[in-house]
Amino acid sequence: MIRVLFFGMLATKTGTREAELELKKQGATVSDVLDEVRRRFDGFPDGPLLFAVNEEQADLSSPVKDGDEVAIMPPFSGG
Amino acid sequence: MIRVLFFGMLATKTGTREAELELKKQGATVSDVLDEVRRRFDGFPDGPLLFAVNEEQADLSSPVKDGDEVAIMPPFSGG
Amino acid sequence: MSDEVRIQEEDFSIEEEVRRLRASSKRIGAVVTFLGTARDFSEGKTIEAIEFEQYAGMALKALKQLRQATLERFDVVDVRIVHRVSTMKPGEQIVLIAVASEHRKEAFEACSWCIDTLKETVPLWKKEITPEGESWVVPHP
Amino acid sequence: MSDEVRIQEEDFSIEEEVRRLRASSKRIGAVVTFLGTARDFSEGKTIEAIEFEQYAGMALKALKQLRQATLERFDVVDVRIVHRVSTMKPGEQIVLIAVASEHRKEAFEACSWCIDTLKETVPLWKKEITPEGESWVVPHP
Repeated sequence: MIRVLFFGMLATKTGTREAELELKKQGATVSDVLDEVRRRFDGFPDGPLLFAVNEEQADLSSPVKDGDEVAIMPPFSGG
Repeated sequence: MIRVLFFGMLATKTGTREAELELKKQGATVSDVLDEVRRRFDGFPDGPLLFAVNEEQADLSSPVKDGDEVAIMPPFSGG
Repeated sequence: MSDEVRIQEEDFSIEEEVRRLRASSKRIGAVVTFLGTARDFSEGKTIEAIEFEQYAGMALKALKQLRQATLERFDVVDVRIVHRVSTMKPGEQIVLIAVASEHRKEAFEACSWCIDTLKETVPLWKKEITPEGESWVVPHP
Repeated sequence: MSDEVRIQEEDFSIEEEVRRLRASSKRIGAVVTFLGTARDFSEGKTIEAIEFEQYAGMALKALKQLRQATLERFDVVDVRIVHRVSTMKPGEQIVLIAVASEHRKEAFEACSWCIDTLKETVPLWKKEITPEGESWVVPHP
């Protein structure tokens, strides 16, 4: 089971701050997580996205394994 | 009569903060004041100097008339 | 409360942060601070309040990495960073970056780089509350 | 004491200066401050204290002109400048320049330009008091 977190406008759009999903595939990546999220949440934004796996910045090719926490984030706007 | 002011290391070198001098010449400039100061204070520094006439920055060619206050200053070192 | 890097709801004191920063060394000749404050107007809209969401855990970690990167990249003595995450009204303090160095050039460069990089690397999101409703801020590229 | 530009013997409070600066507008989104402090060591010499001499009258006038020039040259909201002239020990505050603007880039540029220009245009002279005696500081070109 993978825990997926949504922030900012993504949480507003999906209507939730987190989701759980199962990745059957061996050698899954953040890209697979995003595909699954797009299947589940209709109209999930295309716009620029940032990713983190277990609180470290990641990209679409970063590996994801069972038990990981994957964050899908809009561009940061702190400061 | 012209009032001449010395600051910083120039006051230390001349041993005074101010001097009075008479300029006989018509159309005198800061340059004439400096010449007179050099005559009066032996070993007056050659180094870079800044000038002001009546509290406004001036240069060697600035006019000086009776009653003016002329400051002869080492490079500034505030801040 | 004396941590060099903090994310907190409560307000902070510039004086207090600069005092702590300067306590680290008497070699310090320059302190440059950047204070970000909430404006009442942004891109044509009246702002009633702003609110920040953070990816807790990752945000603080990213802020600590930012401080470390600033210390490694510039010849500076110390750096402090505080970012607030509560709801703030126009005029309130949002973020403070304070940098101390021996000479001023490095402090200016480091402080400016630090706030630019904070905006790019720290998972914080700003929401603006206007008379017409709420909207998430989309940063300019 | 609430003048935007001052030369004074007594110490100042960054918090207080920034508070006064920010009171001028709610459009302010960025405040950059430069604080110059007395160091205990300079070019190989131990410093016991420093002392400033000013050309009273001209120094304050030059500082006011500097504030005006900064406001004209940069897109900033307000500027405050305080310079002390008493005898100061290492660690003490010497000078503060605080600049407020809508966006941060202008505040950084204006603050940095302002302290550079202060050093060139304001008739103040620093004397360093070391265990070996006193000497006037010769600025680097």
